Amino acid sequence: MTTYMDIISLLILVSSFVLVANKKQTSYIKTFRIQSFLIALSMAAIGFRHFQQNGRIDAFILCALIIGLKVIYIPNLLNKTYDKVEHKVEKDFYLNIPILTLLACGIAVFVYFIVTGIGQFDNRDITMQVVNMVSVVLIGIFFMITRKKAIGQIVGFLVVENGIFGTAMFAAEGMPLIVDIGIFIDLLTGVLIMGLMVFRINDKFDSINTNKLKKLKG
Amino acid sequence: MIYIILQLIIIIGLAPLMNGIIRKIKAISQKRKGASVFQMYYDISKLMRKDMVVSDTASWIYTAAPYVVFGSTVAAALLVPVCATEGWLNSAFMGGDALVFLYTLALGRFFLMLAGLDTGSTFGGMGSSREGLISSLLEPSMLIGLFTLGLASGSLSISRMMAESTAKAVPVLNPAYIVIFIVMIIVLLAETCRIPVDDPATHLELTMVHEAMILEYSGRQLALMELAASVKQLIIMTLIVNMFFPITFALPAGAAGVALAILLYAARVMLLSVLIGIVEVCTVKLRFFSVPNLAAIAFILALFGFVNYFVLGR
Amino acid sequence: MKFIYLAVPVVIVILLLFIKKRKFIYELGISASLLEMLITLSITADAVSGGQASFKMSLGIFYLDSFSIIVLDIITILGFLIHIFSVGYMERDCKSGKIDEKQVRLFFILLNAFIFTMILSVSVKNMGIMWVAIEATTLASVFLVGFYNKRESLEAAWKYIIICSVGIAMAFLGIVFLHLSSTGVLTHEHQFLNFTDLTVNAANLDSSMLKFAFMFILVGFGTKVGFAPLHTWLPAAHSQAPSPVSAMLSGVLLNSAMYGIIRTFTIVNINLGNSVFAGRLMIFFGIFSIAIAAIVILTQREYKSLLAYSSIEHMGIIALAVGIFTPASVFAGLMHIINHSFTKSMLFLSTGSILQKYHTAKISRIKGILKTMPVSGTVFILGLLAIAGTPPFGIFACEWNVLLSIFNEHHFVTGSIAAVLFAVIFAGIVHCLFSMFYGETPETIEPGEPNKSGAVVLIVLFVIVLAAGLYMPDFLFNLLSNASDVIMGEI
Amino acid sequence: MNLSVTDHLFTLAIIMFFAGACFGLLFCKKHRAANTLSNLFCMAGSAMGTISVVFHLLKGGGPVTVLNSVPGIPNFSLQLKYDNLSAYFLLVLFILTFAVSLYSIGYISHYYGKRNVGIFNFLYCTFILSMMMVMLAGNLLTFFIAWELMSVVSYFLVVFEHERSENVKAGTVYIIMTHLGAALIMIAFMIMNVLTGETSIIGNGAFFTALPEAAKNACFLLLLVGFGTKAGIIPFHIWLPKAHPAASSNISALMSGFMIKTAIYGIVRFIICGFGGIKTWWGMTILILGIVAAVLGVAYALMEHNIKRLLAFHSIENIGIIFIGLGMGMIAYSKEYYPIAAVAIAAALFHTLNHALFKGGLFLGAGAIQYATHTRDIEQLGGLIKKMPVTAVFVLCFSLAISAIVPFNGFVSEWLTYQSIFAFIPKGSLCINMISIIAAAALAFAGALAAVCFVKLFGISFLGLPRSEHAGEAKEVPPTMLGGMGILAALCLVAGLFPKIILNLLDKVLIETAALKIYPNLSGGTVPVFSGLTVSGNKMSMIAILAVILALIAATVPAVRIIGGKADSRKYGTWDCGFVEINERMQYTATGFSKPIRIVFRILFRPSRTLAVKGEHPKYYPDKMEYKVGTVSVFEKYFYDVIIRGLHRFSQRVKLSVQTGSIHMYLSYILVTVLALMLYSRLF
Repeated sequence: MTTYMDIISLLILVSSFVLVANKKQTSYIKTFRIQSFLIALSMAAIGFRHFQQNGRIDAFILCALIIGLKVIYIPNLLNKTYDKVEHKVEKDFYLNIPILTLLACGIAVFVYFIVTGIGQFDNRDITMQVVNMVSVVLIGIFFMITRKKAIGQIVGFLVVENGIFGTAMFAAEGMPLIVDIGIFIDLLTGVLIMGLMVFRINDKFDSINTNKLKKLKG
Repeated sequence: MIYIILQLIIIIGLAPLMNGIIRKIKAISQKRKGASVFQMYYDISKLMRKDMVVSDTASWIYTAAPYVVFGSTVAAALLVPVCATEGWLNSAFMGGDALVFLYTLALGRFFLMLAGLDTGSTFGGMGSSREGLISSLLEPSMLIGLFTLGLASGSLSISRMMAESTAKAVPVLNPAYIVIFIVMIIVLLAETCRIPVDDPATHLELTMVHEAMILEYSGRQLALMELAASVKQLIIMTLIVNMFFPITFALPAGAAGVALAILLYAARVMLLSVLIGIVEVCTVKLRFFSVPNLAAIAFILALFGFVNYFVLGR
Repeated sequence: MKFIYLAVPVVIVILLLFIKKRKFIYELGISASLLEMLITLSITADAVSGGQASFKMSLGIFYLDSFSIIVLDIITILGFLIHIFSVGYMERDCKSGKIDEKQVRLFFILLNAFIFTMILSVSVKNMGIMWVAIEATTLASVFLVGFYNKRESLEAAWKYIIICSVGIAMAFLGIVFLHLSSTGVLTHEHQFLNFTDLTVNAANLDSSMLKFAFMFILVGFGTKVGFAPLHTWLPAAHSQAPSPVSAMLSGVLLNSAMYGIIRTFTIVNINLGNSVFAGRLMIFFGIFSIAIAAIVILTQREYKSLLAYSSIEHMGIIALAVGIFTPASVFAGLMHIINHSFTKSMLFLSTGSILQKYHTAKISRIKGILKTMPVSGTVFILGLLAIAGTPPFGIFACEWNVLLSIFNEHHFVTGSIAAVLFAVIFAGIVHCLFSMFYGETPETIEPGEPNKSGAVVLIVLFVIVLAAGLYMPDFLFNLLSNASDVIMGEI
Repeated sequence: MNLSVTDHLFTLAIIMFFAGACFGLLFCKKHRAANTLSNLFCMAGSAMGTISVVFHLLKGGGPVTVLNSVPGIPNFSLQLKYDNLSAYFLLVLFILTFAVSLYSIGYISHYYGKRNVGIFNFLYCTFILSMMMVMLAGNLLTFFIAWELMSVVSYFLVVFEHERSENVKAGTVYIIMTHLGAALIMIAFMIMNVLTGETSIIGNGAFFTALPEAAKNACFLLLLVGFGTKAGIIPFHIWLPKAHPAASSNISALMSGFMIKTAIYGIVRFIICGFGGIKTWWGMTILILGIVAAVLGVAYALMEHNIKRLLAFHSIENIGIIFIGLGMGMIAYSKEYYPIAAVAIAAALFHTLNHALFKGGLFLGAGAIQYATHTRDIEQLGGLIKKMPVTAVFVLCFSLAISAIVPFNGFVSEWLTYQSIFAFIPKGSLCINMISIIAAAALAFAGALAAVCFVKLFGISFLGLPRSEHAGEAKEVPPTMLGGMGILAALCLVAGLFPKIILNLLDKVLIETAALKIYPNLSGGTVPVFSGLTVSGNKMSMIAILAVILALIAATVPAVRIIGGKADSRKYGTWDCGFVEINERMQYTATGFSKPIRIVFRILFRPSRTLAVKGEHPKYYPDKMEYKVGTVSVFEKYFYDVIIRGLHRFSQRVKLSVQTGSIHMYLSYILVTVLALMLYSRLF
C-alpha cells in the first residue's frame, strides 16, 4: 500500500514538474486535470481502505467531488475563460524552462532536507508522500511566480490547493469531512471569482498579463 | 568714605592728563611741539560752556547716554583702588568685585553704542558695530586674566588681588603674571581705542570707532563722553600698575603714607602713559579685520596664563 | 441559542437578494447590524456578569471564550457603526453617479457576507473550519475591494485574492501538520483540530511537528494579518477599497486572522514550555513589520495607503506583545487589538469623507481640511495623533504597556528599537499627512460635511478612542485579563 | 491627608485654568468675550497659584498631593503632586502666565473677526495646564503624558496661523524633533521603571538609586538628548528658531519663557535628584553642551533680522548659560563639594526664572512691535521710541537684563555662575579646570555678544528714523499689553535688586530635593544696601551699585551746570557731511551692524553675498542694484539635511523595491519566507 501511495504521490510531483515545464496556457490546464485525476485516484485508494476497515464512505464522496470539480468542471471553466479572452503571442514565463525545472527540483530537494529533519518523519511510511506533497505546494507557488498570465496564476493556485489537499490526504487520510467540504466550497467560489476577475481584467487592460498590473506601487 | 572721595577726585582729576601725556609723547616723536599736556582740561572746560546742537532724530537715549556712560564708568572706577594702601583697599567699594566692575563698564558701553545709533547717522551705527565686535572679542581674555589673578589671591575682589600683588616681591616676574600683563596691555589698547586698534586722533570714517559713536555730540554732552573715555582708560591703567607694578616697600603710616602712595601712583600711571605713547608711535593701526587676530592672541595668552598658574604657580 | 447571531447576517444576505429599494436596504442593513451588536453585547454582558465559568460557551463546533468574545464584539460594534457610515457614503456615491442602485445592493450583500465570515471564524473551535471561514473572508471581500471596478481597484482586488489565497493555503498546510502532531493524542474524531482539545493536551503533542505547523500557520494567517514581508496586498487593497470597507479590513479583518495565529501560538508555547521558538518568530515579524512600515511611511503619497502601513505597524505591535508572552504583555496586546480597531476604523471612515469631498487620494492635492470639514478634519487629525501613540488616547496606553512588558522581560534592545520606530512613524505621519489639514480650501470645493450621519459615527468613535486612553471599566479589565489567561493557556 | 488653605487654593487655580479653557470654547463665536473672560480666568488662576506655591515654599512640609487617580488601565496611574522644586518652577510659570494673560487681553484683539479666538484661548489655557501638569507629575507615566500633551498643544499653537506654509513647516519640524526626544525619554523611563520597580518621581529621596551603573549612564544619555531636544541645546536646536516666530507672540513668550525650561526641570528632577549620585563626566557633558549652546546661540542670534528668530536664538544662548550652571553644579556635586554645587545649581535655577522674566518680556515686546507695525523684520523698523515710548522703556529694560548688565536680574544669576566656577577651579583637575575656565570665558563672550545683539535690536528698531511706512505709522499699544510687559520689567528689576528673595526660595528647593545648602557660602543680599551678596568672600550688591550710579548721575547734572553755566541746546538735522538732507535709507542697517561679526566668524555662518545689477545695459546704465546677504545654518545643511535626505532616499528605495507593484515579486516573498522559516524550524 505504502509503495503504491509513494508512487502516486511521486507522479503528482512529477506532474508539477511537467506543469513548470509547460509553455502554453492550455497545456497548464491539461496538466492540472491530470494532476487532479491522480489525486482522485489516491483518494479512491484511501476510500477503499476505509471502506474495508470500517465501512465509511467519506473518502468516496470526496473522490467524487474531486473528479467532478477538479477534473471536469474547473478545467472546463478555465478552458472557456481562456477561449473568451484575447491573446497576444508573447512569452508567458520568466527565465527559461530548464532553469525553471531545475529550480523546482531544488525546491523539492530542499523540502526533503527539511521534512526529514522533523522527528516524527524519521521513518514513517508517509514521509515520502508528505515530502512530495509539500513540494507540490511550494512548486505551485513557484509556478505562480514564474507565470505572467492570469490563467497561469489560477492554475498555480489550484496546484497549491491540490498540494495541501494531497498533504492532508496522504498524511492524515483526510480531514474531518466538514472541513473538506468547506475547502471545496471555498475553492469553487474562489475559482469562480478568479475567473470572473480574469474577464474584468481582460476588459480593462486588454490583456490578462498580470505583469501589467503594476500601478499600485509603494 | 574719605578714600572713596579721594578716589573720585584722583581718577577724574588725573584722567585727562594721561591723554595729554600720550599726545605729547607722540608730538615729540614727530618733532612737533604739540599741545600742552593739560590741553584736554582746557577742551573739557570749554566744551562745558558751549551750546549744544542736538539732532532732530535723537531721543531721550541720546540725552541720557552721556550721563549714564559717565556715571557708570566712574562707578566702575570706585571698584578699582588707586593705591594699594591697606585703608584704601579695605574701603574699596564692595571689595571691588571684578565681575561687577566688568558689567558696570558694560552698562556704559551699552548706552554708548545705543547713542551711536540714536541719531540715525551712518557714522554712529558704524562706530557702534565696530565697538561691539572689539569689546566682545576682548571680554573673554579680560575675564580669564582677572580670574587667574583672582585665583592667585583666592578672591575675585580687585582689592584682594592688589593686596596679593603687593605681597609678592616682584609679581611681574611670575610667569602667569607676565602673560596676563601682556593680555591686559592689549585690553587697554583696545578698550581705550588706541593704536593699533583705533586711532583717536583721526576722523576718517574708515578707521574710527569711538569717535564715530560720539560724532553727533557737542557741548557738555561731548565733554562728559570724552571725560568718561579717559576715566575708563585710567582705571584700566590703574588696574595694570597696581596688579603688576605694586609698591612693594612699606609706606609710612597716616596721611603722609597716603600722600606718598598717591604720588607714587600718579608717577606710575604717567610712566604707563608714556609707555603707551611709545607703543602708539611704534605701531601702525591694524586693518579693522585684523583686530580679531590680536584678540585671538590675547585669548590664547590669557588661557596660557591660566594654565601656567596651574602648572607652575600653585 | 446564543449562537443565533451567526444567523443574522445570513438572513440579511438572503433578504437583501430580494429587496430592490435603496431605503429598505439601508434600514434593513442598519437594524440588522444593530440587532447583531445587541446580541453579542448581551452575550458579553452575560459572560462578564456570570463570572469565571460562563466565559466559555460551546455548542457543537461553535465555541466562545473571552478572547473570542473580544474579537466578536469588535466585529459587531464596528459592523454596526460602519453600516451607518456606509449608508451615508453609498448614498452620496450613488447621487454623484459613481455607482448605480444595483451596486448599492451588492455592497450591502457583500458587507454582510463579509461580516458573517468573520464572526464565523472567531466562533468556531475547529481550526479547519476557522481556516475555511478566514479563506471565505477573502472571497467575500474581494469584490468589495474591487468595488469601483476601475483599473486600480481591479488590480488591488486581483493581488488581494491571489496573495491571500496562496498565503492562506500555507496556513492549511500548517493545520494539517497540527493535526498530524496530535495523532495518537486526540483519539475521537470530533476532537480533531479543535484548539480547545489541542490546548488541553498541548503538552503531549509532537513538538517538532508542532513547530513546523506553527511556522506554516504563521506565514499563512500572517499574510492575512499583514506581517512584513507578506503584507504586500494590504496597502493596495486598503487604498482602493471604498473607505467603509477599508475600515472593515483594517479594523476587523486583520484581527480575525491574528486570532488564528494567537490560538496556535498558545498551543505551541504550552507544548514547548517556553516562548523562545515561537515567541522569537512573533517578535521578529513584529519588529520587522514595524520597521518596514516606519521606513515606508516616511515617503507616502497617498493617505489611505499610509494608513494601511500604519495597520501593518500595529499588527506588528500586537505580534510583538503576544510574542513576549507574559500575562502583562498579552494583556497589553489584547488592549491594543481593541484600540487599534476603533482608532483605525475611525481614521479610514474619515478618509471616506475626505475622499468624497476632494475626489483624490493624493496627499499633495489636498489642502485645508480643517476649514472645509471641521468635524471629519478634527477627528482625523486627532485620530492620527492617537494612532501615532500620543497621549491621552487609547493607543498610547497600549503602547506604554506593551513597551513596559517588553522592557520587563529585559528585551532592552527590542524595546528601544520599537520605541524609536514608533517615533519615526509619528514623524512620517506628521510629515506626510499634516499638510492636508492646513491652508486655504481650494475654491472648487464647498465647505461642509459630505456625510452627516457619518460625522456622528466619527464623533462616537472618537469618544471611544479618547475614553479608552483615560479609563478602563472593571468589566473590560476582567474580560481582558480572562482573555489573556486564555491565551496564556488556561483554557 | 491634611490640606491647608493654600493647597486648596492651588486646586482652585487649576480649576480657573480649566474654566478659562471652557469659556474659550463656549464663547467661540463672540471673540472679545471669549478672549477677555478666558484671559481673566488665567490671570486669576495664576494669581492664586502664585500665592499658594509661595506659601508652600515658605511653609515647607513635604510634597502635596493634588490628584491621585487609578483609571483601571494596568500600569497606568495618574498622580499629581508638588514639592518645592515643582513649586519653584510653578512659581516661574504663574508669574509668566499672569503677565502674558494680561498682555493677551489686548494682544489677541488683532485676531477678532479673523480667526477662531475661542479655539485659540482653549489651546492657550490647555497649554498652560499641560505645562503645569509636567511640573506636577508625580510618577513617570504622568510626566510622560503631560510632556507629550504639552508638545502636541504647543504644536497646534505653532501652526495656528496655518495659512502660511512656513508656519506649518516649522510646526512639523518642531513636533517631530520633540517627539523623537520624547521617545528617548520614554526608553529611559522604561529602563528606570523596570530595573528599579519604582514609578514615583516626587517624594523623599532619590528614587532610582538602585539602577545599575551602566543603566544609569544609558539613562543619563537618553534623558540628556531627550530633554536637550526640548531645551533646544545645539545640535538639537533647529526647531526652536522656526517654531518661535511661527507662534503668536504671547505663545512664544510662554514657549521660550517656560516650555523649554521644563527640560531643565526634567534634568534637575531626574538626573540630579533622581539617580542619587552624579558622575563627573555627566557634568562635563552638560557643561560642554552649555558652552556650545551659549556661544553659538548668541552668534546665530546676531545674524537674524527677524525679531522673533533673534530672540529664539537667544533662548538657546540662555539655555546654554543654565546648562553651564547645572554642569558646574553636577561636577562639584560628583566631587562632593556640596556648597559649590548648591551655588551653581541655584544659579542655574535662578537664571531659569530670570530668563522667563526677560525673555518672556522680550517676546511680548516683539509682539507689541508686530502689533503696532505688522512686521517682524527689524530692517523695516526704526524710530519707534517716539511712537511707542513706554514699550521702548520696557524693551530696553529687558535688553539690559538679558545682556547681564547691572542692575538687572540677568547679572545676578550669571554672577553666581561665575562664582561657582571660580570657587571650584582650585579644587578641580587640569582637565575640568580648562573646561571651567572656557565656560567662564564663554559666559563673558556670550554676555558681550548679547549686549551687541540687543544694541542692534533696540537701536535699529527703536532709534533713528522709521525705515518703512509701517514703522512710521506705529502707535502705542493698548494698556493691557503695556501692563503685561510692565509687570515683567518691574520683576526683572526687583529680582536683580533683591536676589535674596529668590535665593531663599531656592535654598528650600535644594535642601528638599538634593540636600544641598546654599547658605554656607552665601550671605547677605536683600535690603541692607551695603551688605552685599557674598560668595566665598566675593561681594556684590545690586542696590549699592545702582545707588552709586544714580548718585553719580545725580551729582553730575548739577556739577556740569555749575561748571558750564547755562547752555542752550539747538535742534538741528543729523550731520549729513554737507550733502543732501539725510534720510532713513542712509541709516546703518541691522545687516551692516552685524557685518563685522559675520565676517570674523564666517566659518560659523558661511555668509554668501550676491550683487545683482539690473537694467537694460546693466554694465553702463544700471537702473537698480540688489545686494543680498545670506547665511547658512550649518547644522541644518551639514547635519540634518544630510540625514533627512539619506532617510528619504532610503525610504524611497525600500518602498519601491519592496512594494514593486509586481504580483510575482509579492508571491516570491511568500515563497522565500516559507523556505526561510522551514530552515529556521529545522535548525532550531
